[in-house]
Amino acid sequence: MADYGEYTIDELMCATLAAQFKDGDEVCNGMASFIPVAAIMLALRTHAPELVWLAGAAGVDPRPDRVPASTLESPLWRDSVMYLEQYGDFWNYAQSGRHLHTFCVGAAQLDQYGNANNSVIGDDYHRPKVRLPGTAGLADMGALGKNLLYWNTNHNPRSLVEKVDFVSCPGYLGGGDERDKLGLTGGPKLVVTNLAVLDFAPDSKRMRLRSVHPGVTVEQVQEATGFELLVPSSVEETPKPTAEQVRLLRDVIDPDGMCKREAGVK
Amino acid sequence: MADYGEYTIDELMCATLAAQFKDGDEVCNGMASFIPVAAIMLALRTHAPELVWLAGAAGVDPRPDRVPASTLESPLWRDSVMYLEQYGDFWNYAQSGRHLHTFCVGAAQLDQYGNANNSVIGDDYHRPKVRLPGTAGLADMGALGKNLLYWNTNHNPRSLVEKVDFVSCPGYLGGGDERDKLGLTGGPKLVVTNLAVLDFAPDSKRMRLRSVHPGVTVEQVQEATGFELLVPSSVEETPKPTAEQVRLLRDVIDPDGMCKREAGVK
Amino acid sequence: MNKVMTIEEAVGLVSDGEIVALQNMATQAAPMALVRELIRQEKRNLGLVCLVGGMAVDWLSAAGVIDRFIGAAVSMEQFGLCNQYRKAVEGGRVRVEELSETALNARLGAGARNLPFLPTRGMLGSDLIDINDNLTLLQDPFTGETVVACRALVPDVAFIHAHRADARGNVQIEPTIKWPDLGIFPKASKKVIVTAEEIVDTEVLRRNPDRTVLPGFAVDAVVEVPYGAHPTSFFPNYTYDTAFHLEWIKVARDDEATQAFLQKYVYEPATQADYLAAVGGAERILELTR
Amino acid sequence: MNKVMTIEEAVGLVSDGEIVALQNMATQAAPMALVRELIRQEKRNLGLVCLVGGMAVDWLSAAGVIDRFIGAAVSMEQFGLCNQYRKAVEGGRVRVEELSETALNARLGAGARNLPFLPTRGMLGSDLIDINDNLTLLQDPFTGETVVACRALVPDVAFIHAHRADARGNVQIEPTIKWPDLGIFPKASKKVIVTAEEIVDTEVLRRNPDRTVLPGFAVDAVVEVPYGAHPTSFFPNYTYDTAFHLEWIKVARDDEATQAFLQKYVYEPATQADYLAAVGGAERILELTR
Repeated sequence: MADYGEYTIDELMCATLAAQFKDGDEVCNGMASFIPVAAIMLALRTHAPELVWLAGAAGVDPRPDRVPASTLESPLWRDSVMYLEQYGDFWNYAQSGRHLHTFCVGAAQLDQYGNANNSVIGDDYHRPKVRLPGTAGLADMGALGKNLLYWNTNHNPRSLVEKVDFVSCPGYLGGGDERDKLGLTGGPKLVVTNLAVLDFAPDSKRMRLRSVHPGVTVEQVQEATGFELLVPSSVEETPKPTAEQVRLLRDVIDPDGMCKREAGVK
Repeated sequence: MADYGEYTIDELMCATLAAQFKDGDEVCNGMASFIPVAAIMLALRTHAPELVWLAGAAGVDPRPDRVPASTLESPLWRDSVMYLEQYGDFWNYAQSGRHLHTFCVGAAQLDQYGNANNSVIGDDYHRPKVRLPGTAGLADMGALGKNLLYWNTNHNPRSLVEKVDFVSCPGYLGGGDERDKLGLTGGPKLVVTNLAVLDFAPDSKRMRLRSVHPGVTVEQVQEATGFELLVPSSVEETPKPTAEQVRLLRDVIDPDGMCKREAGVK
Repeated sequence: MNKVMTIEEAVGLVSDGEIVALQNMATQAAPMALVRELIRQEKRNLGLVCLVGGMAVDWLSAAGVIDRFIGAAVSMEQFGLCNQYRKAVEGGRVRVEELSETALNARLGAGARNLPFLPTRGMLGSDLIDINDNLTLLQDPFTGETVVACRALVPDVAFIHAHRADARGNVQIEPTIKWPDLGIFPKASKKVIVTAEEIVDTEVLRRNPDRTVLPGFAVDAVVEVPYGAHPTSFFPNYTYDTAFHLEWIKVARDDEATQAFLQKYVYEPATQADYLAAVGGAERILELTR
Repeated sequence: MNKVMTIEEAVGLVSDGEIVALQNMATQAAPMALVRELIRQEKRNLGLVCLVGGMAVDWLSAAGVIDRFIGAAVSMEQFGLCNQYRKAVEGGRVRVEELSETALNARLGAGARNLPFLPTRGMLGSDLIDINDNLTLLQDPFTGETVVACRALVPDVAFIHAHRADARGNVQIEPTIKWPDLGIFPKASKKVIVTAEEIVDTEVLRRNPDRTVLPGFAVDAVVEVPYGAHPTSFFPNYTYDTAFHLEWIKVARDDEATQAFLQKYVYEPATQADYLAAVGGAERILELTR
């Protein structure tokens, strides 16, 4: 019999993200988002059966039999109850202020104030050292009052940087009340990485260590981070996924190991 | 055998409006528009087989078997090739500047500069003597560069007035270049009534007699009009509908006589 | 979340003074059972939003439910003008904010997307702009051209009638002509109340997800009301009731006859079955569904 | 009016320097036959509009067809980044106007409705506004709130792939997920060129008018191209070609291998049948349609 007490880092990240979804919330996923998709599927099968899932911003309440090879292709929206059209449906609901309050997002660079960069590495926007994929819906989500949950399977000083090269998506800008002054509500709430869970201090809006994953030290997290983290006097340990969560993820939700591949778990 | 050399006024009006549609034009009809609908159906069966009809702004290229009891209800859009949605489809195409250049419209009041009123009779907009149905799409069509063809089955001094009580839809405003100055293109091109066909003088934009219907005199038209018409030195007679047009209208297109009812033909 | 309610509960979500966006056209697809319930519950000082309003506007005017109308037109098409509405406007009891269709779409589109305004080029040159505080001229910041800025409108509640819904509020329509209001009214409104010809299991909807027009998360109440659009049409299920429209047109000229009519068809029938019996029962229904 | 053309004639409607709005997502529903024809006809200095661009953007960059990209993202999702596009941008050969999705929708929505601009609240606080002359901050005339005005964008031509069309240009899609670009790209563009899996008689479309997404009057050219979206997916007909994507990902790292790839799959196959033979013929097609 399989031992579900053992877990892999993708499983811990899925469980941690899943815990952020409240029953009845509306959530959606973007492309190449295997861990968020598995987290949604896990929440639906555990504490949040009434979670509303807009799969790939296109299929409402689908029932894929497992995490598919793409989080923006057909097997994902099997048995949907509705097909959303992006221009007239999805973005209307996303902008309304009445729906879709929480988003799981990834970024090539995230800085100490939660500003995100998916645009360019380098100083010259028009002659970048690296052209990244682009902001997609991120620049909207960051400005439209959403709660952003960042996830990062590779916590290192190049992905968590002191200052992003380019603000594709506003976090707390220079910190303090800079975001408020622009009239922007919402913003980055949590960062879930392969090493730790982080949030933002209420006043300074600087990134703060909230919990370290089992077996990871505060020093290791700080070392893997490109700026000085706020570290509370006592840092908790991130809860491990339960045996039932591991079983569901491994045997039911992601038997093909898409999340493991995404997290670099061999 | 029926005598199709005789015709009724609704048939003449249908034939006159039909002649305005060029093959390949895109046209639509609103509610309670039996004569325009019959004119479209006539044009499709005669000189304009490729006329694109957006029936009731909702059904594309339908094939109703006859003019139905309502020009905004189901039998009208039988066999449509597409259903247009008003918010996302119809008004996008109507506003684009690339489509739908000609509209047949009616108005409770039309004045000497082609301004139209479907809003209120009386001086006080908020306490009117008569509350009319409302501008509907007319205030759009008058501002969006469309060519407007007004039709009026009851040419009299109360429907053709010197100055409308309220401008629901701009024509040439005070005349001359007033419309141009607002940057508005298009505008009223033709007025087809039960007595005559009228247009607008190129410079002054005053309403001008273009042709009188057979058996109607210039004096009769002037008498039935609430302002002084421009009358060219020679006024032509409106062409009669052909026997084939009358046959089509009477036997095929409008066997229930909806247009006759609309025109008050007993 | 189960959103199925009685019609009394659903209309109980509407408070006096609120703005109701009502799906309907001259003779099409109006959620008339909800309209009757508004009258039965004696709602007052409601605002009503319609693209084109028909008999519902007349009834709500006659019953003193509404004190303002926001929309593009009011008419019962081939049956004529709405005389009780006319009288209420002419008497100053109902105030009209008359908008062109693109302007109404712009106000509601802004409301739906949480934007303070949207522009249109419609209505320029008309007298409709000056008399309306929700419209103002604006220069395009790029070209300097003039457009009409239309202030966001967020109705408190939208009333929709549909072919079927599930208990979670997912709403489907049959592949027929698209009701003009469905594209924007429910998206712009804070709450959405839906009557459906039938409530079905969600599995039924999953067979044709392309026919689902409103997702359950954007719907607040679902009520099963067969023939809930009578006397307006609801294709492909039934057509408009010509005799009933003609009867209304006749009585609406007279206030006393109007109140007697409302008594008979609105106040007295306690249920939808009672109402259908009052309008002619099975025989009339069969005529309309032919 | 018969709008059926050969693919050579249809792409001949595009002139150097124009802006092409291309339906596609990371691995979905791209009119790839039209993309290959753009390359074969050696178009130059085209602008390309995508919500999210995939392999097509890579090919058009590698072949030197485009010199600017307007859109929200470029990626082949699980297959990785578009390296030829990256290289072209990093080398200054392709200039990027990066827009958030609501901003792209606003620019195109304004283009579609002949408005000079539309506003969004998206992107506020990002660095994307200052570097873009097509965006500017604007105060709402009613409340004074700040929005981002997005200048109208009217692409010269939209490329769409669909399940079926008739000769008059009426276009249908099967009841499957809605391609993200279909809602606005063709409405915003001056010309619309459609490839369809099959061209059918208009009578076939009339059986399911609810599936028609583009009216013939808004379409300029129709070309029948079975498997015209290969190697991207086109559900429910076929899925994306994983092996082909992996092959491209590998060669795209090397310019010489890239040109050999384009030679083999783009320049050499004279017809769609030749192309399908080159990518693996009936055997490969059967795999993708399982």
